Amino acid sequence: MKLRNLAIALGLSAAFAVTPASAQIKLGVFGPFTGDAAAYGQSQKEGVEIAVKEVNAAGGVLGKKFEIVYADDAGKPEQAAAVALRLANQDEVTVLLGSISSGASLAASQIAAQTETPQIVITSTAQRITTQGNPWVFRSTIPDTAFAESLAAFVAKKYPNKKKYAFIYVNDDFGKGGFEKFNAKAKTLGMTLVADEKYARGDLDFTGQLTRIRSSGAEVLIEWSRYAEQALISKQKKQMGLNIPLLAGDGTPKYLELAGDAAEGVVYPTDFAIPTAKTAIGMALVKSVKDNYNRLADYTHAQAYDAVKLAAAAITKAGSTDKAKVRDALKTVEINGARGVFKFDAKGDPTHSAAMIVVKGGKEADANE
Amino acid sequence: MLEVEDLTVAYGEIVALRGVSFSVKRGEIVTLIGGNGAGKSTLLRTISGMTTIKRGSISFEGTTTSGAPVDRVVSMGIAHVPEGRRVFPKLAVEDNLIVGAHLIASKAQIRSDIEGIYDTFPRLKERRRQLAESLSGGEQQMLAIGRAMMSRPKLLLLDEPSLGLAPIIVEDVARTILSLRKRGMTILLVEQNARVALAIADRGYVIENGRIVFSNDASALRRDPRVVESYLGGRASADMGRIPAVAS
Amino acid sequence: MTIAEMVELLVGGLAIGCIYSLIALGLSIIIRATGVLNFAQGEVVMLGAMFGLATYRLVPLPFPALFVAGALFAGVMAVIIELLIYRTLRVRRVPMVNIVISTIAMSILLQNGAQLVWGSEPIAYPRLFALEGLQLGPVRVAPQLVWIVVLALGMMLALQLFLRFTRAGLSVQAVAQDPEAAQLMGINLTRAVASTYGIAGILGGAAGVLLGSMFYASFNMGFLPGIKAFVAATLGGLGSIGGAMLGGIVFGLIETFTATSISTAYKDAVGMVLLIVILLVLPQGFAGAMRRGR
Amino acid sequence: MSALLQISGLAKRFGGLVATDNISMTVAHGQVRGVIGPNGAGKTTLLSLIGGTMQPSEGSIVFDGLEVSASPTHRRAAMGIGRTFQNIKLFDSMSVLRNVMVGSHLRGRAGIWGAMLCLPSAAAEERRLRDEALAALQTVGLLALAEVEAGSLSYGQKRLLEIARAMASTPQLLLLDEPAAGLNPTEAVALTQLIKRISESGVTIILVEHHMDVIMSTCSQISVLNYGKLLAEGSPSEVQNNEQVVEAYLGRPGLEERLAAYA
Amino acid sequence: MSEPVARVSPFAIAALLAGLLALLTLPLFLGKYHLHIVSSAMIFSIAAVALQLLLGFTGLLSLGQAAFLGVGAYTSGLLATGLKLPFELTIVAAGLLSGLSSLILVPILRLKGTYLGVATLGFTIIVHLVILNEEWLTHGSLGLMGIPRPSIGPWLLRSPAAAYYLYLSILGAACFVAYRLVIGRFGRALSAIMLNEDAAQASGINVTLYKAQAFVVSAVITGIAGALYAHHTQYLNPNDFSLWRSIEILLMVSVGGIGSIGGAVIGAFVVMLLPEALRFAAEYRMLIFALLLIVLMGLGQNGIAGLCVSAARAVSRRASFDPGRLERRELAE
Repeated sequence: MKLRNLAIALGLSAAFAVTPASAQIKLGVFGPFTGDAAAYGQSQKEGVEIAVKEVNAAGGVLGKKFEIVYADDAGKPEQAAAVALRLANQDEVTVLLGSISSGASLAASQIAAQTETPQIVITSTAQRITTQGNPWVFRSTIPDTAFAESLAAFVAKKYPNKKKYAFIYVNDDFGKGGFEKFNAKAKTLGMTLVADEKYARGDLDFTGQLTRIRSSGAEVLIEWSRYAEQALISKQKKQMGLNIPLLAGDGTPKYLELAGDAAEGVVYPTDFAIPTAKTAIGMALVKSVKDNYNRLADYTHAQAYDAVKLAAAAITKAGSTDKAKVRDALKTVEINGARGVFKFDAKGDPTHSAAMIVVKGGKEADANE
Repeated sequence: MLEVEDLTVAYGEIVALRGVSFSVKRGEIVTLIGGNGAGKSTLLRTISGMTTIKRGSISFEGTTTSGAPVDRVVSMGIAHVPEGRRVFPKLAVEDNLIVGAHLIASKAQIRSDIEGIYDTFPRLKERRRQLAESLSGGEQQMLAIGRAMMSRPKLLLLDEPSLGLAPIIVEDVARTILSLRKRGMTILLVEQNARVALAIADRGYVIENGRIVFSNDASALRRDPRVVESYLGGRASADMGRIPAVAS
Repeated sequence: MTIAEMVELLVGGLAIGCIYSLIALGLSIIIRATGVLNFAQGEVVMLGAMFGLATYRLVPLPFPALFVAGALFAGVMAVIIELLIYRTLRVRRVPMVNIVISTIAMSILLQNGAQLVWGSEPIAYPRLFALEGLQLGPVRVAPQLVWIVVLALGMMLALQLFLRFTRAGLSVQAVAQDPEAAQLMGINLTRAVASTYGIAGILGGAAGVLLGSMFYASFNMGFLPGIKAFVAATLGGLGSIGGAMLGGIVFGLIETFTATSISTAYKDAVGMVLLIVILLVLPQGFAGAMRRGR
Repeated sequence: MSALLQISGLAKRFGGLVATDNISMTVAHGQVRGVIGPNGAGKTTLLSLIGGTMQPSEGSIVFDGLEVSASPTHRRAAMGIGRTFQNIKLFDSMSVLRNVMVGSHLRGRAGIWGAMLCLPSAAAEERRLRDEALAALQTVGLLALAEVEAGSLSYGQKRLLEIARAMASTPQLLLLDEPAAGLNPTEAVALTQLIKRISESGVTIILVEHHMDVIMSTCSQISVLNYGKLLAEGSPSEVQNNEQVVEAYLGRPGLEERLAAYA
Repeated sequence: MSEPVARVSPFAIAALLAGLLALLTLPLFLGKYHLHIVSSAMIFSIAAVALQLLLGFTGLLSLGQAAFLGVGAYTSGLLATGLKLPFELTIVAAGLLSGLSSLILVPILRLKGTYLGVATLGFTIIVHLVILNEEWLTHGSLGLMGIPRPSIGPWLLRSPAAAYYLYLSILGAACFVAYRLVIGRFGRALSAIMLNEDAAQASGINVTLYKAQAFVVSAVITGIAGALYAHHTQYLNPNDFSLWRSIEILLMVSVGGIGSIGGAVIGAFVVMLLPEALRFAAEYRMLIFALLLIVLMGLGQNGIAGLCVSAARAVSRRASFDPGRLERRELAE
């Protein structure tokens, strides 16, 4: 019975997982298509699809079409490692694209190194992903360092007299990264941290933290969360009558929707947003997302889109699907992406910087205008 | 009133009743006596629709009840006082009675029935606001019977009403059963305490290993040597518990 | 901490606690009636929130009406699930543990189903209350919190009145205490158990609308509150109505005050340590203590 | 005869409820002590206090010269107190033999290491325990059913098995809680004889029972409890003729005649 | 006459041999990816066997297994990355530390049923938060990277197949220990506690001691499984050891069949591999998984093991065996 179950299980997965060898170039796209972070996974899928369609419509790469192999990691590191292994080994993809959360991306990066497959991380901002000394890993998003430094610089410029800041962040790699990087930069700008509060993912009630922040005498509140929690923090802050400026580490159109008028005036850095998408490619992507999926484009769309374009450019440059050659090509390739001219630095991070968004009249606007 | 015909019941592979047939006439007290595991309780549970029948039929006042769900059986006028009393421990005495009247629609009728029960069992009236679990064993038995009466039954099934009660309380319960009969209730009584059962019943059936082995008038059964030997502890005339039955 | 802050936190903790209480009550009455620990109760909460939202999109009703609509819808869903799944299993006389495991499966099923239907992004609730808090002297209280406390307490009171003073309520209690004896009173067990799930669903759905209006609605919003309510129900004494209410409120207050005065990082851990300590002293929760005290 | 068990001033209260109140009792070596009384008189509570499943609110229990009222149940079992339960507590899904072997737990030594390391001493001990258990089953007449699941036994057999299990630990004092409840008269006779045999082998017995035939034919001394208090104590004939006992518990003779008159 | 539990039916022997043969030859047929997930399933089988010891043979509902898994995994991972200790040492340390941490919980073992479940669930949440927040020790939410693959002595278990055989032999050892513990005097005492605590005490069984022993053994085995997990995935994240993991291990045991060691292994394989096998169904896969779970539970058997036993019984009845005998051979439920 045990044997039979196993045979059925394996048989099934083999039947559906192994695709016949084809004249196509495979991209392994993995991310949280189910589970808590599935909203990001959805954007990732859409961004990839738009880019692949464009590449294939333009005749493909090296005369071959791109084929996407999706794999769901549910946002879990352990599953990300497993699916990365499957994509690299079983499906023999040329490039791995994923994942969303830093834990998943990190776990998968071990597999990327083991199987010697180039990996382009989509939205994971943890600095460590590119500083682990893993030559196979590249990243489409700018790292938390860049976001945090941009935001700190913005605060210093906008509120030169408000030196006391409080920080609230989600207690995971994302929030932690933002917290540390921001502090490092803020220190050099002469700002002092008067309260730091963290919370666990999935928390809904932040009044405890906000109460402590209120009594700390902070003049500015910096917040580093995903958009859902960010919306709640914005709302609860307003409810409590805590009227200090709020600057956040993340933001999407969805944030505005959830926070309603509590989002008014909030500033956040972004890798890509509609009002700051000033390149032709960026504007075209916004339109494609709207036309195809009836949604507002967010940074995950852009990061996934650019990642596909980078892979295409690198394979073209390498002239083959040899994974080592593709990796070497990725190091030097330069494209015009949704976020402008895109190339990797020595670590494998993008070289462009973050844009700043302010919420004005219930809409995203360029904060530097 | 109640006709049971060739009844066979099995739990999985264990046969609990084999071809049992008997009847109860209006106004009678009929008792089923037999040892533990003889199938007495199963028989009552089957009549009230709690177990499924393998073969045979049950009819009540000419209508077939076999296969009907429990609530239908109750609505036809059969009330079952289960073994071990099973009052609702966390409900007040009066609330137990109200639940007993689940199928009665009229509130006024329920009210007057409750008063009727209190007349029969003044102890229950005294304790109407107490939780049922705080009653003594005898009081709980009274409550269980009273609760069953609330559905205005025509036939009362009593399962081991004397179980675990002290001898003097057993006597009280026996008197209660007799007084119910005086008021026209028909009663099917399952008892292990054959002495009490045969003292108050009109007729009796002896059940062993899921079969009815013999039956007769209660007074005749009291003298039947087979009954005396197995169920009355050897001396038919002996009073309960007074004299050691086994002289070894 | 100032007195004003204390009061504010108290109201916040009370609001969260009331929501836990509602969910815990649902868990408790199901345990009482069927012995089943319903892991899918959190997902019923989610359904309530989603249905409340759907109703608002159809007809923008005022909040109390929305509350009722979400609660009723969730109740209906809970009854359907009970009749379709759990009852089928019960009729087949499967072991109790199988039913409990199938509620875990149901939780997975409802979460993933909701994700397919409503997507994976959180959905904002309409703004039904003024966002600015009411200023009462030095104390600032969000009107929403007041609504939540009032509606939740009202719901609990209604449940108590129903269980104690209506015949249907007494029947539900009877089934919980002794299903077999209740059946012998002519109570239809199938209907009684279904209505128990219905009541639990209404309570859960109500909690869902409250949670949704306080935060937002999303496919996985029920899981954590469900687990916390489960802990609260245990703290109160499994199967006890009063215990569940008390347990939920105590748990909500512990959570809020821990976050403010001890540690935000270990907010849940402090609650759990307290839980373990309380269970060591009172192995049957608060209800066990009350029973012993009597 | 010296006292094996000496109870003095024993009380147990649950909240405001008094289950047993100031009970004192001396049970001599080899005695069969009957305990009777109406339901709720505190008989089972008394057995639980002696057996250790409940701790007394007041008073002392001296067993074999040692104060045991604070010792846990398993320690008292090790000292030689065995018991059966009013509402039969068997290990239903175990075989009859395995049930008895649990009873002989105290007669073995093999622990977690013996089990994990497959020590030969553990295997030998296991064989010895099995043989002893089989012998115990033979005594109560259940040998033929050794491999049957305990849950599928008849009521009477379950009662016997419970006694066999309690005897497997070779107790000095055996507490029997209503062993005849639910037995038919024939089975009750067999039980009476079994109790006598056990008593003859030198085991002291405390017997809680409603079945008067069993009580009267086995006990040398009887204690009558009522409302948690000791109402009377004495030989069977003394107790039967005690007016208070008749009033509170036994009931007056002529039941059938009275009922017939009432009807 | 022999102890009933010690006798095994020819069906069970045949199934066992077939299963063993399959497990031994599996690496010959599987690719790297499949070997990876089968290895994961094997590691979780060890954890499931450990829970089975508690749930199926002692009647203790523990939702604290994720915590022990986490303690084991982090102990092993930190010793291997920080102190560069060899695998043999880290895995022993993982078992020991996990066992030690379980000693803290011994006082709560007197709780019954769901109350124990909730208290141990609390422990899982506490340990998860400690792993998450004590960054100086565990690297917190960033996770622990670069854990070496398992290696024994001078022989590095470089190939996934070699590691697979290592996991297989540890699974075998865990099953053997569990089997030895549930038969004989020790196991009888555990079953007695599970079936009726009062009667067990009255028979002289020190309930607290036996429960504690079973609990610690289970924690040690789970800790070892955690260590294997750390070396197998080479990356640890606090969220690997959240409450859901405990529920997952509980699912494994109940799917496999409560009270059967083999069932725990089968259950772990099903719960780990079925969602993998259902990947073709994309976002519907967990939906299908849940439906299959409900159907399995609706069959009314004690998990897959129960299903196999009924099937074997049906076959043997047809082959005119005495069905009663088979029934008696089953391990206590």
